[in-house]
Amino acid sequence: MGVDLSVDVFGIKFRNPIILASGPVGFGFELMPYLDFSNVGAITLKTVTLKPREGNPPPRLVDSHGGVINSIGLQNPGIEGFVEEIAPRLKELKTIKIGSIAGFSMDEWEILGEEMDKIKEIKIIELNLSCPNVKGKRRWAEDAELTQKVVKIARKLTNKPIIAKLAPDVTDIVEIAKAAVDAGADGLAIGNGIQAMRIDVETGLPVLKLKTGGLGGPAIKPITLAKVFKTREALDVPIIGIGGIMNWQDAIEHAMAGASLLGLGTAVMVDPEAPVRIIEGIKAFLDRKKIESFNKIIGVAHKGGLNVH
Amino acid sequence: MGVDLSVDVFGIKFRNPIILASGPVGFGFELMPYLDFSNVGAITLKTVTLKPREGNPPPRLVDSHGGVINSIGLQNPGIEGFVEEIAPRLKELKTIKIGSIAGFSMDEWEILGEEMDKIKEIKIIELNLSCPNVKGKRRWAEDAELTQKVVKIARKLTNKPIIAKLAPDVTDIVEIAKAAVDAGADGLAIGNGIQAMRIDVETGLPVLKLKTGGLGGPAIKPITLAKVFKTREALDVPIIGIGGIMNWQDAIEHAMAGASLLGLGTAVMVDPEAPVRIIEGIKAFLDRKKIESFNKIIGVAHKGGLNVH
Amino acid sequence: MLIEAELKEKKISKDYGLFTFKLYGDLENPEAGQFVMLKASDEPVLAKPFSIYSYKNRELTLFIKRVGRLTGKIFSSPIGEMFYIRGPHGNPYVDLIDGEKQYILVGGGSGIAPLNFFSELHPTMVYEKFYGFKGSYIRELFTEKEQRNLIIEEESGKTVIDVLKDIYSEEIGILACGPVPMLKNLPATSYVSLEAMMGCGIGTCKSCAVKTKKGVKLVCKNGPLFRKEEIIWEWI
Amino acid sequence: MLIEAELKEKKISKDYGLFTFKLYGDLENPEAGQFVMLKASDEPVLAKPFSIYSYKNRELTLFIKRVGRLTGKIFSSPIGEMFYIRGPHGNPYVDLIDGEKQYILVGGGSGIAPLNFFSELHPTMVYEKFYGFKGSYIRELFTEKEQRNLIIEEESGKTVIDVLKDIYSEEIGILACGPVPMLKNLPATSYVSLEAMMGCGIGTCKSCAVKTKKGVKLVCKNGPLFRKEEIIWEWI
Ligand SMILES: Cc1cc2nc3c(=O)[nH]c(=O)nc-3n(C[C@H](O)[C@H](O)[C@H](O)COP(=O)(O)OP(=O)(O)OC[C@H]3O[C@@H](n4cnc5c(N)ncnc54)[C@H](O)[C@@H]3O)c2cc1C
Ligand SMILES: Cc1cc2nc3c(=O)[nH]c(=O)nc-3n(C[C@H](O)[C@H](O)[C@H](O)COP(=O)(O)OP(=O)(O)OC[C@H]3O[C@@H](n4cnc5c(N)ncnc54)[C@H](O)[C@@H]3O)c2cc1C
Ligand SMILES: Cc1cc2nc3c(=O)[nH]c(=O)nc-3n(C[C@H](O)[C@H](O)[C@H](O)COP(=O)(O)O)c2cc1C
Ligand SMILES: Cc1cc2nc3c(=O)[nH]c(=O)nc-3n(C[C@H](O)[C@H](O)[C@H](O)COP(=O)(O)O)c2cc1C
Ligand code: FES
Ligand code: FES
Repeated sequence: MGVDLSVDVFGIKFRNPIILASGPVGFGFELMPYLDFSNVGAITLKTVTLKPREGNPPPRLVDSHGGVINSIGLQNPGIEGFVEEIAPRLKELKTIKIGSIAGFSMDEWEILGEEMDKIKEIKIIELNLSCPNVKGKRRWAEDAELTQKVVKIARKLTNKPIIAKLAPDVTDIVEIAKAAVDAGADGLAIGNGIQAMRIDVETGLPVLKLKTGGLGGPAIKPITLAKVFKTREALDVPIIGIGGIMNWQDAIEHAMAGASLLGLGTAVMVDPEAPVRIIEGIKAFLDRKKIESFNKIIGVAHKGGLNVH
Repeated sequence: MGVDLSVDVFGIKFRNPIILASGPVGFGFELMPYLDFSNVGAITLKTVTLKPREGNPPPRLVDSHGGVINSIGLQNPGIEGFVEEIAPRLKELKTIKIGSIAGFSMDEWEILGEEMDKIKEIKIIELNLSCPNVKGKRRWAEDAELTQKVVKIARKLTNKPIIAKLAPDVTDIVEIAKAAVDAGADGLAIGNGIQAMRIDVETGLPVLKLKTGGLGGPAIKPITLAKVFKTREALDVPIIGIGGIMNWQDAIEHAMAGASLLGLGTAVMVDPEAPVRIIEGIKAFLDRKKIESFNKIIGVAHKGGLNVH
Repeated sequence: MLIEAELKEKKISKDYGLFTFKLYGDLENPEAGQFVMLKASDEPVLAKPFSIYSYKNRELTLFIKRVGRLTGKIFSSPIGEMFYIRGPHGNPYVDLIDGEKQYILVGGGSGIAPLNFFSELHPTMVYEKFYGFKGSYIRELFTEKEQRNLIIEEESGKTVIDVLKDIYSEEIGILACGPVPMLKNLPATSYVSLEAMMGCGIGTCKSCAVKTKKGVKLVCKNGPLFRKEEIIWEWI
Repeated sequence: MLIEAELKEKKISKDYGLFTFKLYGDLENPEAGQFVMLKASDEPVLAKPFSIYSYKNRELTLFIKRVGRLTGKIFSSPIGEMFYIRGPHGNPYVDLIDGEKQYILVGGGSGIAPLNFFSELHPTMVYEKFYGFKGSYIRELFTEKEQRNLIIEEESGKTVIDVLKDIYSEEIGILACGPVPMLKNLPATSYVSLEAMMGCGIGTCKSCAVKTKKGVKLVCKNGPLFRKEEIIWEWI
C-alpha cells in the first residue's frame, strides 16, 4: 500500500517527516557515504555563528544512562567560512536544507540573518536560541522578550520561513513559544538539549571541561514530548519535535503529541542509518493501522486518539 | 577503617547521608520487612494534604528509557487521618522522620504547618512546592514570589527546620532557591520529578490518565545534578540532592556537586534494599580514597576536586 | 532482597514463552497468586510483576507474553543472561477465597500463569480449568495432557466465557485471571486477579490503585485477587 | 550500517580481556589503526570506539580494558549476547606514516590493540614491539611467543619508555598508542594514536576535537594518528 509520508508545512513539501537536527551531523558531507539524503525530509545544518569558533576544550561529550551530554560549543567556521566553503557545496545534499544560526548580540543576529537569507540552497532559517553550551551566556530562549526581539530582527531580514529553536528546560515553554510566534516565527523546534552534567567520582571534577552540557537521547524524550504536547495545546503552529527520538515509536509519539516534523540528533550520531530505519518503521505502522497518510496522526493525542477517526 | 558517614545539618545529626525521598516509600511501614530503618539517615514521609486524596485514576505509572513517570497525585489520608492513624505509629520507624506537606492555598499551608509542628516524632518539615501531578494547578516552585510566601507562612508556625522541595524543571532554580532561603527555609530539596509524558502509539492517547507525570530515575540524574551544582555555587545552604540516585557513584556525584543529604526515590521503589547497597558503596569508596569523613567530599567539585585536599 | 536469576531455559511460541530461571537465593514459601518483581540489569530500570507459574528447588518458571521493553528483552536474551527478582509479593489466592469451595480456573493469555501454580499446589480445589488463547500456535508450549485445558478460539470459535456458560453453576467458585474484557464477562461473584502498572509491588508507592466499593485499594498489597462485584470497573 | 555482532569467545584476566565477535556482515578492508564503533542493544545509548585487534572471516577480535559502563557490560555478558558495530572508521596508520621506515610499536594497556593488527598486516614494517602493562596477570591473555613483547612493570621495574630509550635511534620510527602520560614521554617525531570521547566516529559531531599546531582537528576524521610534535598537549 502506498502510505503518504509527505508533510506540507511552511509552504514547503517535505518528502517525509524525518529531518536531521542541527549539530550531530555537522554540514552533512561526512555523512554522505552512510546516508542517502534523498531519504530524509530535510537536514538542519550545524549552527553557524558570526565568527569562527573552535569550540570548547575537551572532553566535550560524555554519556549518561539513557543519554549523551555534549558541550561542543558551536565549533564552526563562522558565517564567512560558511558562505565561502560550505554554501557552494550544499547542492550535493539531496534534500531540503535548513540553515541554523546563533548570534551573541542583536547585531550579530542581523548579519547572520542577512547572510543566510542570501544563500539560495537554504530554504528555511532556524534560529538557535537555546544552545546550552556557550560559556557565560544565558540562553535567549530563557526569556520571552529576548526571544521576541531576535525573531523580530530575523523576520525583517528574510522572507524565508523562520523556525525558533527553543529550550525545553524552561518553566513555561508556552510563554516563550507565543513570543516567538507573535514576533513572526513560522514554526518552533522543541527542543535543544537539556542542561546537565556529570562528575567524575575519581577526581571530584565535572567530566566536561565546560562543566555542564546539553543532554540529548532517550532520557529526555518524555520531557520534550510533554513540551511539544503543551505547546501544541496552546498554539496552532508547525512544530519540529526533537528529543530522544531513537526509533519509530518515539517518532510516532512526538507526532501524536503534535509535531509535524521529527528531528533526530543523538540517534543519527549513534547510527547514521537511523533515519532510514525510523522511516521504514513509521511506514509499517501506518500500513498496519490502515492510515493512509502521516498527516492524519499529527496531534491525535489532543483529539481523542486514533480510534476516533 | 572507620569511615565517618554522619552528616550534621539543621542542627541534627544524620547517621549517614542516605535518606528516603517522599512518596515511593509511603509512610514506610510496608517497607519495614525489607529495610532496617536504622540503616538510613532519615525517611521523608509521603506528602500529606489537608483533605484525604484518593489520587489520580490509573494508569498512574509508566516507565521510559532510564526512568519512571508517575502521576500518583498525592494519594494520602489527609492531615486528620495522618495525625490520627499514622503519627502515633511513627516511633516504629527507627530513623529521623521528615514530614512532607502540600497545600493548595495559603490557608491550607497554614493548617498543615501547624499540625505537622505539633507531631513530636517529626523533626523536620518539608514543603512540597513542586508536585508535578496535581491537575490544573501550577506548581508553587515555578514562581519565586509564591515560594517565598509559602515558606514565610511555614516559618512563622514552626521552629523545626524547614526544607523547601523545589522543581528541577524551571528556568532559573537559583532564583527560586534564593527566595525560599530568604523567607527562612533551612534547606532545599532538589528536586522533584520532571514533567514528562508518554503516548501509547497503539491508541494515540497519553499512557497516564492524567496525561503528564513526574519523571524520576537515572534519566534525570545529570539534570538535577546540574541544578544542585548551580544552586550550591550561588547559595551556602544545606541541599538534599534527589534525582536518579541508583548507585553509590550517583550518590557521590550529587555530594560532590554540593548535596549534604542524598534522597532516593525510584531506587528504593525498585529495590527496597538499595539504601543499604549504596551506603556500603559510599563507605568502600571513601575507604579506598582514604577519606575519613563523608563531609569532606560535599561540594568538592566546586573546590578543585579531590586531589586538592 | 534482590535475588540473582539466571536464565536457564526458554521455550517460545510467537509472543508467548515459558522461561525458567535459576535463582541464587530462595523464594520463601511462594503461593499461587503471588508474583515476583523481575528486573533487567540495566534497562528497563523498573522491576515488573510476573505471577509464579511454577517454583521448585530454586527454579522459577514464568509464563510470559511479549508486550514491551522488558518482556521483549527476556525473549531475546541468550541463556545465561542475568536478571534480578524479589518476592514473593501479593497475597496467596488461598488466603482470599472461600477454602471450602471448588473452583473453575478461568485463564486468558498470560493470566494462566498463577492458575497453573494454583492447580499444582491445590489440585483438590480445582473443579475444572479453561485456558483461553487466540491461536493454535500456543499448543507447542504445553504437554499433551496440559493441552486438554486449552480453549483456542481459532480452533473452536469459542472463548473461555462461552465454554464456562455451559457448565457454570452457583456452588462452584470461579477464579479468573486474564484480560479485562474477559474478567468483565464473568459472574459477579467470581474472584478476579487484576493487573496494574506497579512500581514497588509491596504497597508503598500507590501506583497500582484500583477503585472498589470500599475505596481505593492496591493490587499489590490488597490483591491481586478481588471479588468481581467489588470493583469499580470504570476506573480501570 | 550497523552490523550485528554476536559475542563468541571471551578470555578475561582481571580488567583486560580479548573478545571475539561473529559479525553478521562484512567490515570492508579493515586496516590497522582503524576502529569500530560498538554499541550495546540498550545501554549505554552511545556507540564507543574500539581499535581492531584482529579481523578474519567476519570474526572480529577486540582487546578491551574494563573502565566503565559499556566495557563493564561486555565483560559480564554471556556468550551469545548481541552487540552492534559499524566501521571501520578512522584512517589506516599506513596512510599517515612514512612507508619507507621501520617502526618500533610502543603500546600501553588497551593501546596495544591497533599495534597488534598492524604487526599482523605489516610485519615487515615492524622493527620491534614493546607492549607495556602494570601486572603479570596480563600474561595469561597471550601465547608464549606473544609474551616476549610484554614489558611488565611489576616484573622488571621498567616501563616501555625505559626500554625504548635503550634502543631508540633516529632512523627508526615510533608508532605508539596508550595512555597520555606515556605518549608525552616519547620523542617529538613519534606518531601517536590518540583517544577521545567520540559521538559519531565519522567526523560530523565534533566531539573528538584535538588541538594541533594547524588548528582544531578531529581524532576520528583526521586521526587517530598524529605527529607528537603537532599536538597542543595542554588542551587534552
Ligand atoms: C500481579 C501481576 C502479575 C502479572 N503476571 C504476569 C505473568 O505471569 N505473565 C505476563 O506475561 N505478564 C504478567 N503481568 C503483566 C506484566 O507485568 C506486564 O506485561 C509487563 O510489566 C510488561 O512489561 P514490558 O516492559 O514488556 O512492557 P512495557 O514496555 O512497559 O509496556 C507494553 C504494554 O504493556 C502494558 N503494561 C505494562 N505494564 C503493565 C502491567 N504491570 N500490567 C498490565 N499491563 C502493563 C502497557 O500499557 C503497554 O501497552 C502481571 C502483572 C501483574 C500486575
Ligand atoms: C580511536 C579509539 C580507539 C580505542 N580503542 C580501544 C581499544 O582497542 N580497547 C579499549 O579497551 N579501549 C579503546 N578505546 C577507549 C574506549 O573507547 C573507552 O574505554 C570506552 O569508550 C569506555 O566506555 P565505557 O562505557 O566502558 O566507559 P565510560 O563509562 O564511558 O567511562 C569510564 C571512563 O573511561 C573514560 N572514557 C570514556 N570514553 C572514553 C574514550 N572514548 N576515550 C578515552 N577515555 C574514555 C571516561 O573518562 C571515564 O573515566 C579507544 C578509544 C578511541 C578513541
Ligand atoms: C554533538 C551535538 C551537537 C549539537 N550541536 C547543535 C547545534 O550546533 N545547534 C543546535 O541547534 N543544536 C545542536 N545540538 C542539539 C540537537 O540538535 C538536539 O536538539 C538535541 O541533541 C536533542 O535531540 P536528541 O535527543 O535527538 O539528541 C547538538 C547535539 C549534539 C548531540
Ligand atoms: C511513586 C512516586 C511517588 C512520589 N510521591 C511524592 C510525594 O508524595 N511527594 C514528593 O515530594 N515527591 C514525591 N515523589 C518524587 C520523589 O520524591 C523524587 O523527588 C523524584 O522521584 C525524583 O527522584 P528519583 O529520581 O530518585 O526517583 C514521588 C515519586 C514517585 C516515583
Ligand atoms: S505497586 Fe507500589 S503500591 Fe502497589
Ligand atoms: S566522533 Fe564525531 S567528529 Fe569525531
